[in-house]
Amino acid sequence: MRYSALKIFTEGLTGNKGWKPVWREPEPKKEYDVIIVGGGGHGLATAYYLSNKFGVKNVAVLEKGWIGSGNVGRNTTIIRSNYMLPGNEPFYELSMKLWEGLEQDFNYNAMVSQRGILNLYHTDPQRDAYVRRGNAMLMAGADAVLLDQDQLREECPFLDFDNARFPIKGGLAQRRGGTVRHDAVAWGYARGADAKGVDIIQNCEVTGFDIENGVCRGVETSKGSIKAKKIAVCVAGSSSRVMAKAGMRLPIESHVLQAFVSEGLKPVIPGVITFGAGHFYVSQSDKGGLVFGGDIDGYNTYAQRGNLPVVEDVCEGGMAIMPMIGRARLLRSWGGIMDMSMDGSPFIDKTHIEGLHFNGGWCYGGFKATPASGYCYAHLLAKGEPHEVATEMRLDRFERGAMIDEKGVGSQPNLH
Amino acid sequence: MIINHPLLGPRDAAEFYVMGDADLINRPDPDAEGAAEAFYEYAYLRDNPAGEHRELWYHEQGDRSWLVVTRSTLTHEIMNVEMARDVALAKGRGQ
Amino acid sequence: MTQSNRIAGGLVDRSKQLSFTFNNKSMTGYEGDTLASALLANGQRLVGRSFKYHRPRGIFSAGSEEPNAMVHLRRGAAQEPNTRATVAELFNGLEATSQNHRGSLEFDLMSVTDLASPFLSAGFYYKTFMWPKKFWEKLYEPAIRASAGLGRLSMQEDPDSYDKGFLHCDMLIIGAGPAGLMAALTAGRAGARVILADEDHLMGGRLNAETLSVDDQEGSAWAAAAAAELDAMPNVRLMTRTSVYGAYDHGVYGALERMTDHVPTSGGKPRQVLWRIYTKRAILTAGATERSIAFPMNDRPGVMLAGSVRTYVNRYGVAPGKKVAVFTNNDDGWRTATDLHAAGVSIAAVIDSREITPLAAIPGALILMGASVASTSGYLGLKSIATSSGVKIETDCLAVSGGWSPNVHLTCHQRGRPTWRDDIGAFVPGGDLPIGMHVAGAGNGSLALASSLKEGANVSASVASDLGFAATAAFPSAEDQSTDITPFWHVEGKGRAWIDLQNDVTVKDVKQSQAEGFRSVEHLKRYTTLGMATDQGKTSNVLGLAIMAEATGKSIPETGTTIFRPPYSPVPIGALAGRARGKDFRPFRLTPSHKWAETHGADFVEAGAWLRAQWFRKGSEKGWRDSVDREVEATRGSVGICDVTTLGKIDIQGRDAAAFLNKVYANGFAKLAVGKVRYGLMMREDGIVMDDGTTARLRENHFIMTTTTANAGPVFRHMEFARQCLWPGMDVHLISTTDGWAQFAVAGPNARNLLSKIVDMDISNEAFPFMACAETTVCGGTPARLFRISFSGELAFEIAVPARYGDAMMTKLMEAGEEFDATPYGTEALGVMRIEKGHAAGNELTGQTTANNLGLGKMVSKKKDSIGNKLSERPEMNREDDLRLVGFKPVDTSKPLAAGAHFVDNGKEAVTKNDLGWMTSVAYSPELGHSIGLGFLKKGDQRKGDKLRAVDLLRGGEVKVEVVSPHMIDPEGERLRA
Amino acid sequence: MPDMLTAEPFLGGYTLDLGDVAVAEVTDISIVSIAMPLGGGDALANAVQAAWGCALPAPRGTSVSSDGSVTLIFSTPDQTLAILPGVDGLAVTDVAAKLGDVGYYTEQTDNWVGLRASGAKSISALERICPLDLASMSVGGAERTVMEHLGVFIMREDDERFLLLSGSSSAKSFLHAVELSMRNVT
Repeated sequence: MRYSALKIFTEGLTGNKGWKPVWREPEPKKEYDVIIVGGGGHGLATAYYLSNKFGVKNVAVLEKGWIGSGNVGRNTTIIRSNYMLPGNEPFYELSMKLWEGLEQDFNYNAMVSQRGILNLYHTDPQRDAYVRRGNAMLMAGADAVLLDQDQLREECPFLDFDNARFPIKGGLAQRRGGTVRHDAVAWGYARGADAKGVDIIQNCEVTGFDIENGVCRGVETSKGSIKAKKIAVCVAGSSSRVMAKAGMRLPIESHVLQAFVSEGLKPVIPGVITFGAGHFYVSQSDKGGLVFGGDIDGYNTYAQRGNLPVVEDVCEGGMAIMPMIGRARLLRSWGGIMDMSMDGSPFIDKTHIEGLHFNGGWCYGGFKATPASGYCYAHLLAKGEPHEVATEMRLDRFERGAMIDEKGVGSQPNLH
Repeated sequence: MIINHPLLGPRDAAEFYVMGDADLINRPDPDAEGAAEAFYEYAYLRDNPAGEHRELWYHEQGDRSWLVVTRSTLTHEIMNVEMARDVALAKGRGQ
Repeated sequence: MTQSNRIAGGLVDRSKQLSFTFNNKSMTGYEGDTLASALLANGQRLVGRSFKYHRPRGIFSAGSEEPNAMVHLRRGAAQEPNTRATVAELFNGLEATSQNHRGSLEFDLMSVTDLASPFLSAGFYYKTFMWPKKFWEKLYEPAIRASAGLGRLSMQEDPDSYDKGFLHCDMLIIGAGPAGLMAALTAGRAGARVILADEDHLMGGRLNAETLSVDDQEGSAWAAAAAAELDAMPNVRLMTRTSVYGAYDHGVYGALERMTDHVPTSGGKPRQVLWRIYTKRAILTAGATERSIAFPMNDRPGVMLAGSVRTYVNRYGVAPGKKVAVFTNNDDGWRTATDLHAAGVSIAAVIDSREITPLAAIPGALILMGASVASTSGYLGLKSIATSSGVKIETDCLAVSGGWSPNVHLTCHQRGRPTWRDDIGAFVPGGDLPIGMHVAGAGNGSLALASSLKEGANVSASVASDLGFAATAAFPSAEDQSTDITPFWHVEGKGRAWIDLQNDVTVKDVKQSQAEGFRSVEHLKRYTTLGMATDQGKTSNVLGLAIMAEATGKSIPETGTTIFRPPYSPVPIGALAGRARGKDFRPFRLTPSHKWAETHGADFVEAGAWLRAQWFRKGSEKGWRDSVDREVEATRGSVGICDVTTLGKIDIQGRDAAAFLNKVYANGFAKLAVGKVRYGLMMREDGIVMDDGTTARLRENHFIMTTTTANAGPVFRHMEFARQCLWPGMDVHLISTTDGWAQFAVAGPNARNLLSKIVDMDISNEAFPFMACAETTVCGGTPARLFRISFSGELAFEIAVPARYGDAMMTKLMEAGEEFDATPYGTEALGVMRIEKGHAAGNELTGQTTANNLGLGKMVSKKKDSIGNKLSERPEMNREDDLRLVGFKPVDTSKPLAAGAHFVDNGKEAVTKNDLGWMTSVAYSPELGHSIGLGFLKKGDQRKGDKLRAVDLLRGGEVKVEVVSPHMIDPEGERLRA
Repeated sequence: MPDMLTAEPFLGGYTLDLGDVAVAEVTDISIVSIAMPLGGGDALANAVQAAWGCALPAPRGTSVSSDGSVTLIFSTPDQTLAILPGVDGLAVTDVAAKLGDVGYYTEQTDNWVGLRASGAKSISALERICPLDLASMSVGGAERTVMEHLGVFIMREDDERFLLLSGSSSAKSFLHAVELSMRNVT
């Protein structure tokens, strides 16, 4: 079913009774060319690009719960390609370009909204680091603008320029950054993959891998054994648990990132704003809620919930830069489980087990990466070699000493 | 969270700095065979269990002890708290 | 406007009349009113507009579950959006305005969206607004954003202050209704430390809203007496106006106490206090919330929850209508009819969906059993209803009861799942409560009064006994009113039937969601936005779930449950931030010479938590460069003084102190002589440089380590880890002395001449050579430490005195230096001189830097084991073509260099694949007379003399640079050894 | 020695009395940290007993010399903070001389600013910033914790009197935190 204004109009006139399921609910077949383990954003995007761009259509996506129940369903919806290191920046810029054409591509309005992202700086060394980063972005074909305090006052007059503990001196802006309606990304990819024949199987948990002599030939699931030529695990947040079933230990720890939304407000802030001297970033959703967050709680957890110190720390950061939000109320909090990797950067790679592939380690940056992650994973699965923008995202990089450490904090995941 | 410090009793986790897997105590012998591989695994690979996890917490705003806390990563329940120094000594670490 | 709907009775104080305005209309009410009860008393039924369709809406409930009656409270900077009129206590001079409409409340221009509602069904926006592509940000989205949202922020700084605090108790009791009061009395009498918190200003919960009696007293009187008894107990803390909003790990609860929201101004005191309550146990006695029934056009002002209607009558002495109808599926709904009748309010009809014998005869009221409401009329306020069988009833207030849902919210905060109870048609707390939490009363499904009181006492007695208190449960006498229910969720019929009033989610939306495959509860919520409004679905979630269950042909528990997340009710961001805003966001650390610097022209700069003098403005200097150039020239020309106290100082003592340093530093320390200082390079275990600094050996077993300012804490922690966890057999002890010693760098050719006048020892080059250290005195007896170290590259010393002498020391140094024109210098001049000398600092030590990158690879000793040694040997960290720290000068020396510029070879395009590195630090060197830079360059060590492009695309600049040695001044180090 | 430097208290000897609660800078103490050599606990304890007539303090506690002039605070499992009468210059020399070669000594006087909080509302004020259960803290009890991001030793000297030690570089911010707490409850 193609969506259009006309379709909405005709349905509206006939009582909205003609809408069909957005995806089928098939039973699993005995065998597929590719099985994607995990029906989150990245898994569904992988299925979409495999079936729509790489011609691989005999594909199943196995999801243990409901699709989109991973971090695509619980994040702060930000997209950006403002990375610094050559191992990352071209990849995220590919993602940004895919975002920009996504809705027309899959005929679903995911509300990709490029209202910009602004990283504030508060010291000269921080400005220098942003200049380094901004130049890296521009060299990779992304956009970046450095704003001084006067320009910032113009754009964000509500920031605390005059009384801040850490003075707001300027910012690095990426105008093409912004937000996307997160759930719609999962639904749009699912719909587009389903239309090409991909089987999306919900409530189907992978309980084991069928590995013999170093070759993976299928998976055991709560709905029986399923064979496949290639198995593609894509379960960020649960990566260690799932890959342990294949006997692998990963350079990953699971941590919770909390996020918050305020009550609905009339438009307050233009795009995404991040605090450079504390833990706070914020955007405003189309419904009017301020969507904000900060740092991970810091302890290993799979519990999808966090604790008060971080809630308070984040709100302190918010009040530190925009004290006009004091009377807005925090409405709801939630927690997502992050695959925190040892250098803060992800993996899209084959494993040492033939046929078994791994995509994970997205830390708290997985949402923005969804299109490129799906595209590059599909590329790896279809062609057997990494896409040119994902050549550094290898599992063996720590053994070689080729870390992609944007923050420079080393092998301690809770610091990334 | 509240951590029941072996010497000081229940303390708010806000007084602590958390570092991660207590396996970091088991720094490999740099002179042993395969030390390069052992150091790579030590520094980078983690069990990351869903369930009981032994982890290092530092009482930075307290008595500056490093503690080994055994905690569930599913419920956050804390089963045991030990002085990391005692754990290290028990593992035979010394000079 | 007169209080036309005020009737007799209630708990308001009629001797205290208060005036207030709503949309600038003056009205009056009484102390004890909420804004909602006062509005109803004044006959104001229309109070707001809905989120999506801008439908006219009135007051729906009498508590924090309110979805409709949200207003702007107060004016100007204090304007507070989305305040529920049902919980805002009335005060004299209160100003409220309605929100979410364009034009007046009565004639909202945005209500055209209501006419388009057939085209705005669930998820419509995912299917359109995609063409043309550019129109989304420019046209569609701004329009959507302007019409969405609810209240408006003032856009000014919140004028109130907030505070936080910590409380401790044996038992926290959440909710002071019948079960909560009994729980508190039981535990309090047993001697437990109890906190009883309730969001209301009046203890008693439903006892204040019902006509039920306890111990032969009116319920409200019994509650007041119980509260008074509790108040007199020293072991009990009563907290009214306090919402316990979240249950966190290990018995920590978050609570918000509203201190001044009920008075006109906060009078300079905190408006609200955010408490973290540490509990041994908690008893949740949070009561229950009534839910509605979905029937066509059930959203009109005047359609209210039945229990709330009688709250207004019984507690506030306000009749929400002149002629009230009741629509119920349970016995409790009948209490509204009987209570109102007893209070003299006319009852038009009682409509019960069940085919049972009427529970009461109500004179003048039509009693319809097995009936339901199928339509309503009255755009801005209810005028009449019609039943499924076509009976039309004139009424201005329809009291609806769809049953009561226990307030299980806090039981879900650690992801516990409630379980369904068919007999009461509601979810009750499941078995997986947060550890230490217990539940009692209506919140546990014990909806009737006597059982609620009893359960409160019993649960409390058992918890108190567990904690070692001798507690006995004693119960007052009370009746168990009937709460029988036959679930009935919605009425089929023409017209929209609302489930979620605020977000405008209707039965049709839920059915469409089912048809499109969004069948899991989470998909339903996300697709329709059900339960995502500011009331968090308190009145709508169960209803939505039930309708989804009907559509899928499953039972409610099979369909799923929704769980709740903190906070229970929304918490102001200002309160969660507390005091941490403006300059109080984080503490300041000040150097010992801060006061001196303030009075000598210093501009200060934030260096982490520290404030440091950045430069000292002198005389007619216009720009900072004038000051900095002068400070550098004066230092290199004669002598400069800089407060370097901020560098971390760690006192290291023990028999194994030297061996320990050998482990934590990459270079050797075992053989450092007593009285000497050595530069140390510290690595993380991953072989990346962590920090650098100098360490002095004062005595055989006593060292003083210095760290960079930024890493003082992390290095200390790292070394405690090494000491306790890696080498627990070493005798080594660490303690920070950073704050204890005021330390000053005295640098320049006249440094010795100056210091000789103050220091009580021979500091000639022979007696005290480069890299010497000593414990000494100054000024004839003040204890001091002296180090002959140099960051500036000049002949230099660092002199330290106990911090309380720091201010005097600074003054003394300046006095003694007067003859040499001694010049204080700040961090900027410090930075210039270190760049001239090629010393790495924060811009270079980014946590991504290897010793090789810094050109210090040879310092990493291969002869010993030290932290980071092994992993620094990995192949990618030892590539010959890796980045190296080198110096740069502009080919055209009149051009300034730019930090952050990237290096590209001449003739190559500035794209990622040609990226050779970047400029880390730049400065203007007064001595060299041009701009200089440090930077990381691929194969930099092999490219001295090469000319490259330094490209700053971001700021549109490009400079041709020449690669030079990083040691740009006095490369042989002759000055510092002089 | 006319030339010797003069000491300046970090808060200029600040005092504030709000009736129910008061705060004053403590300027008459010296502080020395005593570290216990590995395996040398008994020797140190004996020396302390001999010098001051008291034991080393237990966790969460203090120990007072027989003449009342020295208070020892448990600081870490192998370190004790000795609070002694204020002296010019360094106190560490005296302590080292008195106890001898049984410990490692570090001057700490200037690392800390001392505040004394007192009055009927001292707990009400301090509970705004202190996460510890002060009502349950016994007189003579001492703990280290964090208040408003600052590390603090807190010692209960009497029912309504607490000694607080926090980093001297952040003395002003610490005083501000304590004073604001007091103003917020009075």
